[in-house]
Amino acid sequence: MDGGVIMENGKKRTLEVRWHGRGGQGAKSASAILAEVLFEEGKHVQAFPEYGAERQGAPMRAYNRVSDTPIRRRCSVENPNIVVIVDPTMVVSSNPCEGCMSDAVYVVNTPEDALALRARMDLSADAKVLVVDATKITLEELGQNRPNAPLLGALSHLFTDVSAETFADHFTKKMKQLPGPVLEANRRAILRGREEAVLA
Amino acid sequence: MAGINLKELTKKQNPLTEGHRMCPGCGAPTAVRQALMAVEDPVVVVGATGCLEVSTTVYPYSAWRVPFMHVAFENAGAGISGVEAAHRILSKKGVAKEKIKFVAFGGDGGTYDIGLQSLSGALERGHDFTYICYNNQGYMNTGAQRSSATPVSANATTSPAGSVIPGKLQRAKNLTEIVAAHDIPYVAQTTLHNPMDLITKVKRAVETPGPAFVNVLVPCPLFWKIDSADQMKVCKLAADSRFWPVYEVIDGKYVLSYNPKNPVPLEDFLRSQGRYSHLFKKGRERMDLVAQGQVDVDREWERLLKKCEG
Amino acid sequence: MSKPKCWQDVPPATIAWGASALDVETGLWRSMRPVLDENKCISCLKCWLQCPDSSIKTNEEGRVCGINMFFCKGCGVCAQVCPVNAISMHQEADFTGEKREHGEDPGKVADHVK
Amino acid sequence: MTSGNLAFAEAMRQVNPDVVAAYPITPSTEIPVKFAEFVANGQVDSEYVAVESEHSAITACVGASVSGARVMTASSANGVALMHEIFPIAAAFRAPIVFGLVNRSLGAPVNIHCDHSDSMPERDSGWIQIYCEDAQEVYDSVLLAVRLAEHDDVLTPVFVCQDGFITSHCYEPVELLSDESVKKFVGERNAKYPLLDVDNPVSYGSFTMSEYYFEIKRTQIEGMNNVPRIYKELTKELAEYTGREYPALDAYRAEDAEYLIVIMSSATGVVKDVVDEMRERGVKAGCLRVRFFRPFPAEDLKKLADGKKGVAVLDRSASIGGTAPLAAEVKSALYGLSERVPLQEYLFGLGGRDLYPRDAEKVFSRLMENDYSDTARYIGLLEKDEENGGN
Repeated sequence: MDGGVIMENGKKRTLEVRWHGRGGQGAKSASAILAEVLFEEGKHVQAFPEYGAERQGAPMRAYNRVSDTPIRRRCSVENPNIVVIVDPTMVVSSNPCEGCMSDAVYVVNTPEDALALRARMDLSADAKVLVVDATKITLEELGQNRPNAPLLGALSHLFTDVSAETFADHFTKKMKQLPGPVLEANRRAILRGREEAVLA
Repeated sequence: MAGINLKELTKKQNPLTEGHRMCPGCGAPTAVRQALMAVEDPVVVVGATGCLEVSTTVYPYSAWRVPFMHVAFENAGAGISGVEAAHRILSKKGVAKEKIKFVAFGGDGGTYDIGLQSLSGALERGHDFTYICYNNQGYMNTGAQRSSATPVSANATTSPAGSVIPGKLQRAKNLTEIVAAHDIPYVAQTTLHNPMDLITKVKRAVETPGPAFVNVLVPCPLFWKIDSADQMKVCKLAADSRFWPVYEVIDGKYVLSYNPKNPVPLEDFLRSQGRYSHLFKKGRERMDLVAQGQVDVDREWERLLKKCEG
Repeated sequence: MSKPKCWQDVPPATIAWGASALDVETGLWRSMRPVLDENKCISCLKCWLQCPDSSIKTNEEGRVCGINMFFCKGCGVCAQVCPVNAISMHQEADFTGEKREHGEDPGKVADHVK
Repeated sequence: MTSGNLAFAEAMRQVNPDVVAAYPITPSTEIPVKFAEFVANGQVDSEYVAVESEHSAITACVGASVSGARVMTASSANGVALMHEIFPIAAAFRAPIVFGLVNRSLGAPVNIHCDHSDSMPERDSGWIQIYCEDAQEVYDSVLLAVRLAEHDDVLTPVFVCQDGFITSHCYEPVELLSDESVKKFVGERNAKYPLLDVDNPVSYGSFTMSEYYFEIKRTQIEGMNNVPRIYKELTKELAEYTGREYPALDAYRAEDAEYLIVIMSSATGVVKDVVDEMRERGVKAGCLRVRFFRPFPAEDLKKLADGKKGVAVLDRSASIGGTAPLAAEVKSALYGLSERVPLQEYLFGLGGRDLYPRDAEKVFSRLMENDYSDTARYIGLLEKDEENGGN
């Protein structure tokens, strides 16, 4: 994907992200990793899931707030600017558009064609869809369905004031205890996520 | 035991409905369904706080077709005592039906640890109820913290397998024997290796007047780190390796329900679950702990056989 | 069963109506799906006995006649205990187009709380 | 002639509850002990469950109560504290349990005598709290509590509190009703969603996300809000049998008084005596005894305290680090008065120490001398006489 700026409104305002995933799929840790990455570039960040009776496979949600100014509010996110759908089977059932800003960007892990997906989700005119087949990428790079790394790569398009390298190097810097090849695979998965993301 | 006609059983509505929030492949709902399958009289269920209770009563929904009450974590025994006492007088007064069976469900945390005192009180007072412990060997609802039912060397989040301490150091408490020491009419221990075994044991427990106790080993796929489909396979290994002896104590008389013809080494059971994977890590194997585990299993088995002859 | 909309229509005490969870579509949890091959099935009921979610359907004569997709969580226990391999597991994604009856989404938090 | 404990037990015998689950603790032990005799001699039909701890006592009571049974029990001090976890659950289940709370100081140190440090921490549990002055009032209050707790608009468990030893063990004349009158007055319990109704199954004790917890609590608050109205009707109805009526706020010569002492339970007697003596000396003294601590009769108290020259509040329990419970309620009740009424807080009687007439006289005289201190004063405390007015 060309490096075009998607989010003009990324400036000087709190950006709110909502993740949709299933218990055990890593959406909660993905929101934490996103926060860590952005924190490295001086952003004020928050990452928190929706706590309740978490269960393996049960639909759940996690949230981020990202801002250039200190964040004080602690309530749940009601009108996200960015929605991330970790599990392709949840695109409809998770009711992703609920409360979203009209110009929200939906980052979706799915093999589906971006335009077809956009039609199926019947989004408002200035909403955007950023599609990446994260599952395929991680199966190829890591041998397991761990969609977080490619999704981070795709998300790097939305935080234009944070360099792609900061995203890509995150695992290598933060997860030193992991064996070299795994770190390398993660790095490739992030970069492929950034590369193969399709905007519609 | 009257023969159980499976076809007939499919007609009976189970006290536990669909729509509960247990994890896929969890052993607890399977245990509850099988336990109550062959109970003819109406049932009232009391639950201790735990996975089963939380997952079946997410307000405003309830996955119980029968009356259900949960009070707190440490008092399933006391709670059901109150219900059973109320029934004794209210049925005399004609306000409640004559024949109602009372069944309490608690996890190992709620039964071996925090709920032990109220269970012991209820047993000693001789209330007419059945207590079923769905034992997944850890506080799984809060994330696999260790309980006194967690087996030795198992990895649990409060007895983690570290480079210095290899998981839980203590052997699990033998609650079934502690309950048997209360000299109550019926005590049993089983798992999900053979549905008919559990179904008939609980039917007998419920139909035995006075207190009865059934300790059911149930796998937790998430924290035993097994595939959600492996529920019965792991239980069979538990029974066949004699890690979890399957037996009954009927009016004090010990009866072995299952004597595996060719028992499986404990190692096979341990290797089947990720919670023991630290014992088999390349280069840092702890076969000494595996061997000690086998010694424990064999010793407990001999002890049980003696009791069965006695 | 409709969710109470205000405190005035909350039933007294903390009571919930028996069996009200039958409205909850736990089938939304699946990422794998069991498929029953009726010709292979000998209706031994092993799957019915072991299913944690009571999702194996049986007919009047007590024979297995399908799997309830509204509730099935796709754990795969039925497939494993079946003695004749009449049940096979498939990716749920392969069935996305399928029409299905909808119930309350267990993951969805009521709007007044959001 | 009988004592507070035995009056409570006698009322229990006449009410003939379906289930009593209890555990012994001084000074309330006589209640379950006396009741066990009734059970053994077949004087009651109750199922008696002698449990292995107070925690199990209140839990068994909750189990029996939500099953549809009429349930009573009793305890004190650390026994009550051990039950703390279950009180809000009983209230949320709307289980109309009537609980004989025989006040005794909470450890440590261990002390078996009376103060209100065991019942006060339970004031936010959602239970109704009635504090009795003497054994007669205990007896009447049990009968009232059974009807109040089970009333459909209330459905809230009730603490009937009496002062340990001072009331529970003191022999004094108590007028008892006949068994028939009691049976007629209390009638039978008609439970709404009993657990034992297997044909209409319900689940108690759900897990509630933040979607409904707030609403369920609001329904409980509504039950408590209905208490004053329902209680007025019941105390009138009981008065037809006994000739005694017990308002939520016992105003003794308070309407025209200039100086008031606000107090609870058995120590009130001394204050009433001193009020009479001072009236003879031409001083307009009065006494307000708070009988209902939950729900607190703030409106009635505000009206009665309006325009007074001075008010003293005598708390028999401390809230270390904050304002004592009764004083906190009285001060907030008076907050709405257009004219500020000067008020002096006192702590007295912790650990069973008696209130004597000389203590009450000194309180009144300091009110009359307009001698107030911003901080609470202690009555009967052994204290070096510091310059800031000490005692």
